[in-house]
Amino acid sequence: MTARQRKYIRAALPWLSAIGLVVVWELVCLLFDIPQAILATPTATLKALIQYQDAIWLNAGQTLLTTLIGFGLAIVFGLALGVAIGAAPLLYRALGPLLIGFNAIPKVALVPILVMWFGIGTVPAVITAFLISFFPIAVNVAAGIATLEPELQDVLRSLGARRRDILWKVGLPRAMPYFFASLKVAISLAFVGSVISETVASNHGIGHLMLIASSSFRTPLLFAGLVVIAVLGVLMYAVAALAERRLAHWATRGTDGGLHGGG
Amino acid sequence: MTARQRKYIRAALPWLSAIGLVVVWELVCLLFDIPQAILATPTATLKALIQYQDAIWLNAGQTLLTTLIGFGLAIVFGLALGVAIGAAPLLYRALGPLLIGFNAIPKVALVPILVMWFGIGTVPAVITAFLISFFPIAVNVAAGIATLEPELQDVLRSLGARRRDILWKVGLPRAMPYFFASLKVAISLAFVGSVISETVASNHGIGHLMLIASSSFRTPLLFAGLVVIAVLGVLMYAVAALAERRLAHWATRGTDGGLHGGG
Amino acid sequence: MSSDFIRIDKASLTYGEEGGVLALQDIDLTLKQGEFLAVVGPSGCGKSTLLKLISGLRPPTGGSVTVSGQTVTGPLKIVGMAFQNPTLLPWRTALENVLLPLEVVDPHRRRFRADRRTYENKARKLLGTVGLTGFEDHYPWQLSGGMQQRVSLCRALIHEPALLMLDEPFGALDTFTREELWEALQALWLERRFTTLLVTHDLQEAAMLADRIIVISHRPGRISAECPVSFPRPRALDLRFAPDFNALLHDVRAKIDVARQVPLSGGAA
Amino acid sequence: MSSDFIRIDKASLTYGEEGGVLALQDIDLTLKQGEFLAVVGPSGCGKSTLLKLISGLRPPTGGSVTVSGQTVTGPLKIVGMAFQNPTLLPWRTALENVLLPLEVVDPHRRRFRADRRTYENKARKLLGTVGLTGFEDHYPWQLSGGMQQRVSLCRALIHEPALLMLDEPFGALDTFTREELWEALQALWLERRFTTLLVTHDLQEAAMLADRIIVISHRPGRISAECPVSFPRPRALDLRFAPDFNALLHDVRAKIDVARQVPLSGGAA
Amino acid sequence: QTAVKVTLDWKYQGPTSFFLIALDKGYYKAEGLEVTIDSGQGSAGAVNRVASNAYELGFADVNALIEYNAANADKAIKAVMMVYDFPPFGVYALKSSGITKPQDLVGKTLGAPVFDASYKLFPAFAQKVGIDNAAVPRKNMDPSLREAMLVRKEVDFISGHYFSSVLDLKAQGVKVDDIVAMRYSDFGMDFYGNGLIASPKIIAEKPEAVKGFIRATIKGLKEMIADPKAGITATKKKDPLIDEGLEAERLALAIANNIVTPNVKRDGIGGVDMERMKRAIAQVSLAAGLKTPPAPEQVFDAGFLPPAADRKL
Ligand SMILES: Nc1ncnc2c1ncn2[C@@H]1O[C@H](COP(=O)(O)OP(=O)(O)OP(=O)(O)O)[C@@H](O)[C@H]1O
Ligand SMILES: Nc1ncnc2c1ncn2[C@@H]1O[C@H](COP(=O)(O)OP(=O)(O)OP(=O)(O)O)[C@@H](O)[C@H]1O
Ligand SMILES: Cc1ncc(C[n+]2csc(CCO)c2C)c(N)n1
Ligand SMILES: [Mg+2]
Ligand SMILES: [Mg+2]
Repeated sequence: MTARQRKYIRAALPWLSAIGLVVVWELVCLLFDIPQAILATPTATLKALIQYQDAIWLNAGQTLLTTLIGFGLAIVFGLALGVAIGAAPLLYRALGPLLIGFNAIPKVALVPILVMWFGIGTVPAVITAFLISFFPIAVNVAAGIATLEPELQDVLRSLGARRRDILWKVGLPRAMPYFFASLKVAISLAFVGSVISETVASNHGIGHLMLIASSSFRTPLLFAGLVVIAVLGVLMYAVAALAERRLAHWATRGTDGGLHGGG
Repeated sequence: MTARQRKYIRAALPWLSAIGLVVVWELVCLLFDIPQAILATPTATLKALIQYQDAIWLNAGQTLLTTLIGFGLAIVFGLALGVAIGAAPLLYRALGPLLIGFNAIPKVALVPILVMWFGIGTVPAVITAFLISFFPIAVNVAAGIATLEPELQDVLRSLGARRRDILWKVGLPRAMPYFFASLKVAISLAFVGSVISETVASNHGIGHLMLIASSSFRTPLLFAGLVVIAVLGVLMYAVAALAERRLAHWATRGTDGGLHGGG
Repeated sequence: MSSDFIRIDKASLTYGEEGGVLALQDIDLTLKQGEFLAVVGPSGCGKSTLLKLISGLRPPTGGSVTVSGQTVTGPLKIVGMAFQNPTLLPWRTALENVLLPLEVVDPHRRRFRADRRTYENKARKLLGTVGLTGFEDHYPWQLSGGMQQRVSLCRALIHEPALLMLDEPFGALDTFTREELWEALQALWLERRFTTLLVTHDLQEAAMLADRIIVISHRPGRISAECPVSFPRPRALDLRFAPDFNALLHDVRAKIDVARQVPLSGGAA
Repeated sequence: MSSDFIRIDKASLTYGEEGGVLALQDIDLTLKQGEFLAVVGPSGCGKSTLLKLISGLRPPTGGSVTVSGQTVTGPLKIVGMAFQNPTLLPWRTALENVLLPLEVVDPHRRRFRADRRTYENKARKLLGTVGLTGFEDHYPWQLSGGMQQRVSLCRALIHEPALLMLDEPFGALDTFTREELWEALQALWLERRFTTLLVTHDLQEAAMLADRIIVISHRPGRISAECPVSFPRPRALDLRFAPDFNALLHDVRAKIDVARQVPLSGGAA
Repeated sequence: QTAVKVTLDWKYQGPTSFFLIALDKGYYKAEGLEVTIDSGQGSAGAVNRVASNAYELGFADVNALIEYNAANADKAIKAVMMVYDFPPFGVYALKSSGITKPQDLVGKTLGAPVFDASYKLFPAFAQKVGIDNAAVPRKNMDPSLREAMLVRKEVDFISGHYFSSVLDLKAQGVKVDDIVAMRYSDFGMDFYGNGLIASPKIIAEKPEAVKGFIRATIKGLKEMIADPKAGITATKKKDPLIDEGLEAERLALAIANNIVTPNVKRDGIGGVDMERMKRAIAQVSLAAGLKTPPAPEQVFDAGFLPPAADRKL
């Protein structure tokens, strides 16, 4: 296999597996004779995607917007919180259990409270997306900082660096691989957050669209909504992956990332 | 401050912050004039906890059980998947986007499909808990393995070790700090998963209890349910933290875990 | 000002809880400002620990450490340190690693953004003196062991610290490179007269560079001997062939032999 | 069986894509089974790279490497290697680090579980010979630099490999410890006659231990000289004071000086 | 013994307690049926569960069934017994809003979840009472928010099940006198409410089981009407978490308004008037914009009901 062939295969792989999934999905529908009302076939879903494309574009735009704002907040706040609890063990002890407990609560239960404060629509969705996705970021950043090798820390300490400098010069860079791992989880959760908030209280967004679809037995439209969210999630992740390649390439410097065994 | 005093403070901190939260909660209820129907006060919640304790114990047991089974599956499968995609970059390229896309989908939308196969009750809850919580584990384990230093890998390679040995002797140990970070996220998500599945399709569990509470306008009972989930989440996490201290202590070997600045 | 820049009083250091490894015991040591001290002793005797103690990276578990009149309670701000392992930051290139102290230490940090170009040139020049021209933009893992060590040395020097601590800085270098760097370091020291502590296993190196050599004994580390080195400066490489130079080496060697006490095969904690 | 255990044919190695650092160029080298080869040369010339090439950790970008008749395409299974940095696994104690090869390499891995006690005793004994009794249960970061290096050495020896590769294994050790370990290594080699490659900057060390010394030139690394070392074995430490020993050192030193070619201050890539 | 799985449209509540009476008292067993009754998550969900053969029988809103059948004409599911002769549909406002009659709704905001039957049928109601459906803005929200939003005046009126919304408003501290309730049935709408639906599979393979199930259910239904307390007891037994007082109240409302209607008193329980069903289908089709409305025979099959005499109260 030449290097060029290998490159083509690499580029084609995600598409191949996506196509594979669609085929399996269609086959499952056929073989198990699953009623369309429960699980739409890919063909039907595609039809719905085309038929309702206007509504889908509009609602997808709304969901993407709320998700991105919520996710942006989650990055800022998650990083800050992660740094704080990663760098200060006492803070971690104080806040850790609260955060874990808070996170075990389904966020959908909190949407009504948010609606009370902020009304129906975009704001609760943004906040839900934020609430659901900041935690993985904070946890991973904290782990990255807490596992900072004392030897690297000493490099800065020996210069008499302040805590802030240590954080900035070694804590955060060291935590970058952790941070980017968390983004994969957080971006998907952010979509989940805004979509469930839209199902609870909104006149817009993919969540709203899915609710309408399911209540009027338009299962293909429901699945079109799911597909749209999935695609948006992947697109957003691709952006994050790009950032990762620029900011944390040093961490995956193995020959080409994988494990290589002997004989 | 003597070492002993510091120890007491450390032990007391989580409780102090929990108490702080309760006080804030009570104050918010008072100051913002939020209707009891939407946000119960801590006092009312406590009353509900006591009044319905029998039902709560029973349903908490159910939820804990389903969550633990789902979480157990998520650990096994998440570790396996994480190892696979962490060690094989091509597999990662093939499956990564699918997994991200799948994860952006609110799992609650899949429960009806599960009900179709498994009926309502424990099985869909277990599967939902599993589906929602394996991804953070897989992502983090993969990141831990992908960022394995080539130098450590070479130690094993120079012995002619097989891939499996490399994984087992350096890949996995190196990924442990990542793995344990992901458990914090995964255990909370597992609770979310089983609870939302119970609200959609079950006659048991805290999710069911919360739905009954909300459909009979007993908001304090609803919040009692939320508190129970949070407490269960914290307890489960404490177990995971114990395991972490035994298995990944080497990674947090800094003077006492935090960052220490100069002057 | 030129008296007792560093004063260590009956300092001890135990690693871990009580009952842990007693690395240093009852260390008494004073250094004048501008003095060049070499520290030698068997492996594991506590040389690196001594540097950490003085720089404030580790607090003593007994006794006290004073630097320029102030008791050391935390890391000092006047130190340039080359650790025994190069410990370069893997996300920074060689040049960026060398620039690190300038981004952190006063007064450079304030000027750093404005004068980045100037500082970069300074760092490039310094990397050039240690033979690393052309490798400024390599990441640490793209450098050989000896190259990493040289980058680490540059990082210790770049901000012109008043107190320089070098922990076996030339250990991974071949004889020629090493000798060139001796001369470079000596020239720099003669120019700036920073107080220097040099940990080394190479007695020639110690005798070539230092004003005084202390020998630390096998665990628990104590100062078991002290030898002044009085050859005039600048010292040329030829000095190595002088009889009193070799006599000194012999003397120190004998003292280390005594300091080892416990033979290898029974070297328990 | 005692001819051409290792054969390197016009091997080159470039790091990175084309246009990267050419670390080794046109290396031709053969080693007989049981031979003890020392590799010297200026810092960054490609000594560590040569070891990685032979052990199969890095494939050559040109030419070929053959070990016991087989072209090397991936890591070999007969190697014991002590890397330039100790690279101990931080989640394992010193003892567990030393036991690692036994858990991995045939035939030990199959016996390991059953014979754990025996193997542990063997590892403890080995750690004892390098002076680390009492530190078996310490984690790597609780050891001094030299101690880590000694653990790494034990890890390379424990499974009695047929091919031993040592990359500056004594660099962080004091003279006495170093000399003791020379003797220990020599005794072991005399007993088992494993083929050995030793990278070192210490010419005494090379002359003391090796059958042959090769000098690698400044980048791109080529073999610029070869000196056979023919002192009879066992070689005692006194040998260092023998005139032909010092003549040899002088000779090698001169050859390295030639090999350096490019002076330090202009040592570009 | 034939195993039969039944899904409710919602949690175990007062109005559905007749199933539990029949189950509890062994009426199903007596018919040779091994019945499990599971709670549900809305009528649409119940229809889907039956459609997927996960459940053989279900308790669901016939109007949802009409919509389902319109979308899946080839796999139509039939109701085999009617329970809510009048549906509990309606819209509700607070006196303080000044709304007293349907005409006042023009320009006022309607709050409800999109899947709420009353909400979905509102366009038909609007047409019937002669107001412009498009002149009523909507805000969508979860049922749990609906009444609170009305009280907070975030919306001007809400739609929902009468026996849910009124009780919820009371729980929020609204006096019954302050509630303006407009039940669709009071305005001459012909909708039917919830009934028992059966999967084509059980209809084809075990028609006797369906008949037996209906017989037993009617027995339970009669007992519930005669003694609502027995229903609450059976429900409590199934789910100890229910609020007995609340469910008793809900059940009383359901019996009085939805189950024991003039039609039922005249014709007995369980049956439908096919002419009325035709009109109902037309109204639903109008409200939901169905292009191919199902025929009444596709929606209801009276062939499994016992003779009318046995269904008389
Ligand atoms: N972090 C630590 N925790 C516990 N023990 C430690 C730690 N660091 C060092 N020690 C112990 O302290 C002693 C002195 O270590 P130190 O690193 O100062 O030795 P050294 O003189 O620098 O040796 P070398 O020449 O081998 O570098 C050793 O016995 C070592 O095991
Ligand atoms: N992973 C790598 N990527 C790119 N370049 C590398 C890499 N490893 C080594 N090099 C380059 O290859 C050359 C030879 O390196 P090598 O480590 O073999 O030197 P060495 O002879 O062992 O030096 P030293 O005595 O300093 O350890 C150096 O110029 C180095 O910059
Ligand atoms: C998710 C959901 N499912 C069903 C209904 C309809 N509904 C509301 S109350 C009730 C039964 C009696 O209270 C029924 C069937 C809803 N509103 N929300
Ligand atoms: Mg040291
Ligand atoms: Mg090297």
